[in-house]
Amino acid sequence: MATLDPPAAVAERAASGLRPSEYAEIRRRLGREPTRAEIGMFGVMWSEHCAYKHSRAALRRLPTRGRGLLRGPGEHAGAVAVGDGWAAVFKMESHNHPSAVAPFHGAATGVGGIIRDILAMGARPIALLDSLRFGPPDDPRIARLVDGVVSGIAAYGNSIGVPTVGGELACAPCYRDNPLVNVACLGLVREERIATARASGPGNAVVYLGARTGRDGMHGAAFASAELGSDPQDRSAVQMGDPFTGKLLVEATLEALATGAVVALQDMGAAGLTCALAEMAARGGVGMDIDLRLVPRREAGMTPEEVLLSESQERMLLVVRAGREDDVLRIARRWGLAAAVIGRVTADPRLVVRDADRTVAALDPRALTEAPEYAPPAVPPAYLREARRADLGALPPVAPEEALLALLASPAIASKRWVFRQYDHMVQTNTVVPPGADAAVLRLKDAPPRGLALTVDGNGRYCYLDPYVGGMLAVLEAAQNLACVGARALAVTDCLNFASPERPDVYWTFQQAVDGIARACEALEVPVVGGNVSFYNEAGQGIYPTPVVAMLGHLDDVRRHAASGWTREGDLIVLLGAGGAALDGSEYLAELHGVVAGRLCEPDLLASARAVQSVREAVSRGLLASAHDCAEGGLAVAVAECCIAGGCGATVSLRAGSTAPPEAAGRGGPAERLFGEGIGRFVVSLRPDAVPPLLALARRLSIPAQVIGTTGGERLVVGVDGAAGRPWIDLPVASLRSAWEAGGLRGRAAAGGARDDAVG
Amino acid sequence: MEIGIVVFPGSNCDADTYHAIREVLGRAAQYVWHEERTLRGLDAVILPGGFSYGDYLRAGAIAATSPAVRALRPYVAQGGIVLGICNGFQVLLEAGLLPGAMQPNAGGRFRCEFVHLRTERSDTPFTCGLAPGQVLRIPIAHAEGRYYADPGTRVLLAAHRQIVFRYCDAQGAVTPDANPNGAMDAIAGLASPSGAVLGLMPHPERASEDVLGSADGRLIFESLARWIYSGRRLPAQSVEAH
Amino acid sequence: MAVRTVRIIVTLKPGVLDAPGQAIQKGLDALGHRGVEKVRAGRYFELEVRDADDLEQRVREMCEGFLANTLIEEYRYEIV
Amino acid sequence: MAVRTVRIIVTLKPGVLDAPGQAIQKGLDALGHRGVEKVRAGRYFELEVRDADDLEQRVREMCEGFLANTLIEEYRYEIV
Ligand SMILES: Nc1ncnc2c1ncn2[C@@H]1O[C@H](COP(=O)(O)OP(=O)(O)O)[C@@H](O)[C@H]1O
Ligand SMILES: [Mg+2]
Repeated sequence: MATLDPPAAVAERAASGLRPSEYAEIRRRLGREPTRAEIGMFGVMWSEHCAYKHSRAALRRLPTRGRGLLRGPGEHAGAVAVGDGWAAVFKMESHNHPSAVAPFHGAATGVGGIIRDILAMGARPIALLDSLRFGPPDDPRIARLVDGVVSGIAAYGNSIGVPTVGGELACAPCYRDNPLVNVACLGLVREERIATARASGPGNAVVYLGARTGRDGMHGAAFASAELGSDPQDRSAVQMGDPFTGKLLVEATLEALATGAVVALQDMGAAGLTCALAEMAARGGVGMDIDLRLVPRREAGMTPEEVLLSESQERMLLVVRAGREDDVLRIARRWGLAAAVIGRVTADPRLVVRDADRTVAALDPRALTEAPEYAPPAVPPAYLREARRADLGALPPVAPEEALLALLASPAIASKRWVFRQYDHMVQTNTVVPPGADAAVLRLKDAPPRGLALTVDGNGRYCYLDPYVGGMLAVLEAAQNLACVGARALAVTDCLNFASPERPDVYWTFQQAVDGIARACEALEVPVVGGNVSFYNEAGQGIYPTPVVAMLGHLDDVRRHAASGWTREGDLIVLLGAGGAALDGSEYLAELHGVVAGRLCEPDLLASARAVQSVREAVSRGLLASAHDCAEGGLAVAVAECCIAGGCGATVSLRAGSTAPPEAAGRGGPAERLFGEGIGRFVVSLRPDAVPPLLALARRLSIPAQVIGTTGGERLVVGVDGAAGRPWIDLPVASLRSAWEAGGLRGRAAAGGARDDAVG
Repeated sequence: MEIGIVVFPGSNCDADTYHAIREVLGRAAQYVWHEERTLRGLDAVILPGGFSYGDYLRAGAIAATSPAVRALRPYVAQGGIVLGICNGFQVLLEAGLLPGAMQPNAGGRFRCEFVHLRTERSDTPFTCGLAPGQVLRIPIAHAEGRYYADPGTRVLLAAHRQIVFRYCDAQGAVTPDANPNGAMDAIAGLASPSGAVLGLMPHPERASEDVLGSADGRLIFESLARWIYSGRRLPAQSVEAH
Repeated sequence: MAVRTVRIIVTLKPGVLDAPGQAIQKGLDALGHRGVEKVRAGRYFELEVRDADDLEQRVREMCEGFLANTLIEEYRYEIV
Repeated sequence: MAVRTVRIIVTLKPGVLDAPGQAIQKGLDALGHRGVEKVRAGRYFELEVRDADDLEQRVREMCEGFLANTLIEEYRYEIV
C-alpha cells in the first residue's frame, strides 16, 4: 500500500473548526497526527450539523417506540407501517443558513436534500411540507427573501414532481436576519423493500451515482454549525440545486434498487462523500478502499480534500453486489447520470482513501462517526421572569371587530394561497385535501381506501415564553389538525431550530422543548421517528426557540375526512373540548399590542388526547359536517376561518360571563374569550340530528361539548347569551374574507421579479 | 387499443397519466422512451406534463429536439392522434406541431389550482364525448402557460376553429378574472385544424376521480377511448402548424 | 482547431409583453431605485464553439432553431 | 434629464453549477450542432435610467442588491 500523506499543517488544523480538545482526541484515536484530508474529514464529521454533539443526549429523551414502527432513528428517516404491506418514510430538515444568504437556491437545495433522505430509504417521495419563519414582511428586503424562498421551494418541488401539500408560515422580528426554512418529506415503500445504509459484503462495489462533483457547497456542514456572519467564507458554502438531475436520480435510484443489486445506499448530503463513506462503513462495521480519481468531476484540478468535502447536490452512494455493477451503471447511463465504481467494501474496518498512488486518509470509520458528546450547562434565561408577567389590564382597548379583522390579516393567520398556489400540490394525483385545510390528506393509490394525513406546526412565541409547554403545544396542535381531517396520529418528525447551544440559557430552552415534545408524544402514543437539529440561528438578535413538529396520520377510509368550512345552512355549531383560553403569548397580544408576554398554562395531556380522539372518531363516523381546531387567534378566528372556508355565515352565542366592556383586554373579559388561545378546543358543525350521538361520544370520553350556534346567512355574529345591545362581532363574511386575503398579500408587491435563479 | 405515453427525462406526470388510462379508464397504455424513433402501432400518443430536460431554456424547447417528438410529424401525417398536456403542449408548440408560443404567466409565478374550461369544439378525438359549451373543472399547474400568437396566426386560429378549450368561470363565461395566466383569447386548449393534435394546459389526469375533487378530466380520456374504439380515423394530413 | 467564444443575447420582440421586465422594474422601485424608466429582461448565452468557415451561419441556425423562439424573440450575437 | 441605456449581463461565477447551461448544451447536441464545447447560461437586462452623476454607482447597487446574487453570480454592465 502507498504511504500515508504527511500530517496536516497547523494552519489546516486551525481551519477545520475543531476545538483543541477534539484535536487531541483525534490524535488519541488515530495514534498519530491526522493527515490534511483526515483533518478536513473530522472537521465536517464532527461539526454540530453532522455530529449532534450538543443535542444527542437530549434527543434520547424522545420516545421512539410505537405501534407499527418499522425503523426508528439511526437510519436516514423513520418508517412506519401504513397498512397492506406499505411503509411510510418521513423526515424533516432545516436549510436555514443557506436560505438566509441565497434564498432561492438555499430553499431549493433544502427540498432536494430531504427528498434524497427519503430516497435513501428506498422510498418514492410522495409529499413535501414546508415550515417557514421570516421577519415582518412589510420590509421590502424581507418580502424579497420570502419570495426567493417560496420560489426556490416551488422550483425544486414542482420540477422534481413531488407535491408540496402543506406547511406553515409565520413572521416575527427575531427571524429578520435568520429565517427558518424547514422542509419535511414523506415517501412510500413496500415494507420488505426498505433500504439500509449499512454497507456490507467485502468485495462489493462502492458506486457513485448522480451529478458530478464540483467545488460548490464546500464546507456546508460547517457553515450550518456556526453563526451567520459577514464572513466571506459563508459565500463558498452556497450549494446549487438542479431539480432536473434530482428527478433523474430518483428514478435511477429506485430502478437500481428494484434490480436487487444494491446492498446499501446513502445520499451525499452534508459533508458529502466523506459522510456517506464513513457512515455507511461504520454502520456495517466494515471498511472501504476508495480511489478519489474515479469520482466523476465537474471541474479540473480539484484537490482530494475538495472531492471529499464537496457538497455538490444530487448525488448518491451505493454499495452494489460484486459482479452486478453493470446493472447499476447501465441504469445510470440510460438516465444520463454520471456513475462510477469508486472503490470496494473491505472486511477490515478501515476507511482507506487514495488519490491515485497517494493515500490521503486511512482510519477506522467509527472514529469519524462517533464524535464527542457534550452536555453543556443549562440555565433558565433571565428574560423569562419579566416576559411571563403580562399586565392585561393596562392594555389600551380595542374593539373586537377591529381586532378580528387585524388578526385575520396577520401573516400567521392570513391566507397562504399566494404561497401554495405556487406549489404544485397535486402532482402524483394523490392529493385529496389540498393545502388550506387543517391537515393535508393523501390517498394511498396502492392500498385503497386508505389515506394519510400530514401537518406541520410550531409556535416560536409560545416556546420563547415556555419552551417546555411550547414543545407540548406543537405536538398537540399537530394531533388536533390531524383529528380535524379524521386521521389517527402515526408518527412525528421534528426540526429543532435554536440559537447557540453553547449559551446556557439557549441550551436550557432546547432541553425544555425536547422534554415537552417527548411528554406530549408519550401521551399521544406517537413515536418520534426522526428529525433534525439546527443550532446557531442567531444572526441579529437570535431567534425564538422554534421547535417545529410534523405529524403523519392515517385514515382507514380516505373518503371519510372532514374540512373546516361550513357549507350548509342550519347546521349546529358545537364547541368541543375543555381547553381554557388565555391571552398570554397570543397572536392578539403580539399583533394588536406588540406584546410578547404571559404565562402559558400547562395542558392536561390526557384530556387533550381524549379531545383529539373524540374529534377523530366523530369525523370517521361521519357525524360532522366540518371540524376545525382553535389555534392562533382563538375561538373568534376559528369561527371566522370556518365562515371563510365554506362561504357561509353563522350566529354564535357564548355563555354569559364577565360584564367587562367588549373592548377591554382583562382576564376573563371579551377579548380573552374571543381571542384567547389554548389547546384542546374544536369548533365542529353538524346536522341537528347528529348532535345527540356527538354528545354521547363526548360524554363517553369526558369531553365537554356545548352547542354555541348555528350556521347560515352571510354574516358572522358573535354575542353573549341573553345580552342586550349590539353583539361583540357582527361582520359580513365577505369582509372577513377580504381582510384574510389582503393579509396574505402583505408586502408582496415589494418582492419584484429578479431572483437568483439562473434563467428567466 | 394502445396509448403511448412519452417519457422524457424530467417528465413527472407520465405515471399519473398512465394511472388514469390504465386504472381509471381500464384501457391499455405503455410508456414510450424519448429516444424511440418510431411511434408506429400506437392508437394515440400523449406527451405528459413535467419539466422535460429541466425546462431550462424555454419550457418544452429541449424536448422538442428529441427523437420521439421528431417522430410525431410522420406519425400524425399517417393519421395518428396526439395529446400534449401542459409541458406536452409546450413541447408541441416548440416543435411547431401547433402554432404560437407560451410565455411566463401574467402573474410571473407558477400557478396550481382548479380552473374551469369551456368546450369550444366537440368534433376532435379528445372532445367527441363532450357537448359544445360544456364546462369542465380541471386543475392547471404551470409557470409558462400564457399562450401567444401573432395577429396573423390569431386570425387563422379562428378560421380553422383551432381553439378547443377556453378558460371560463363556473358558469361558462369567458372573463378576464377567469383567465389564470393571461393567455391570448383565454386559450387553454388548442388543436391542429383537423383536431388530430391537441395541446392542453390543464391536467385532465389530475381530475379523473371523484376522490381528487373532480372527475371531469376523465371525459377527455373517455372521448379519446371512444374515438379509437369506434375506429374513426382522421384523413392523412399535412402536418403544418396550420 | 481554434475555439471561439460566441455571446448571444435573446430578448422579446418589441410589442410582445415583457412581464418579467415589468416585475423587475417594480422590484427596483420598491427597493428605492428611482429613475428606472424601463426594464427589458432577456437571456444570455455564452458558447465556446470550435471555429469553422461557416461559424456565423451555424450560430444563426442555433439561435433560430433553438436558443430563441423567433415567434416572440429576437437575438443578437457577437463572435469574439 | 437625459435617459441612458444600461446593458447588464449576469452569469454564474466560474465553478458554480450551471444546470441550464448543461441542459442547453445537450439540446444543441441533440439537434446535431457539433463542436459546441461549453454553454454558459445567464440573464440579460436592459434598463433605461435617468442620467445622474452617480449613475455608475447606482447601477452597481442595483446589480449587487437586486439583479445579481453576488454569492454565486457575477455581473458586467455597459452604459451607452
Ligand atoms: N408555507 C406553506 N406552504 C404550504 N402550505 C402552507 C404554508 N403555510 C400555510 N400553508 C397551508 O395553509 C393552511 C393554514 O395554515 P395554518 O394557519 O398554519 O393552519 P393550522 O393553524 O391549522 O396549523 C394549511 O393548510 C397549511 O398547510
Ligand atoms: Mg388547525
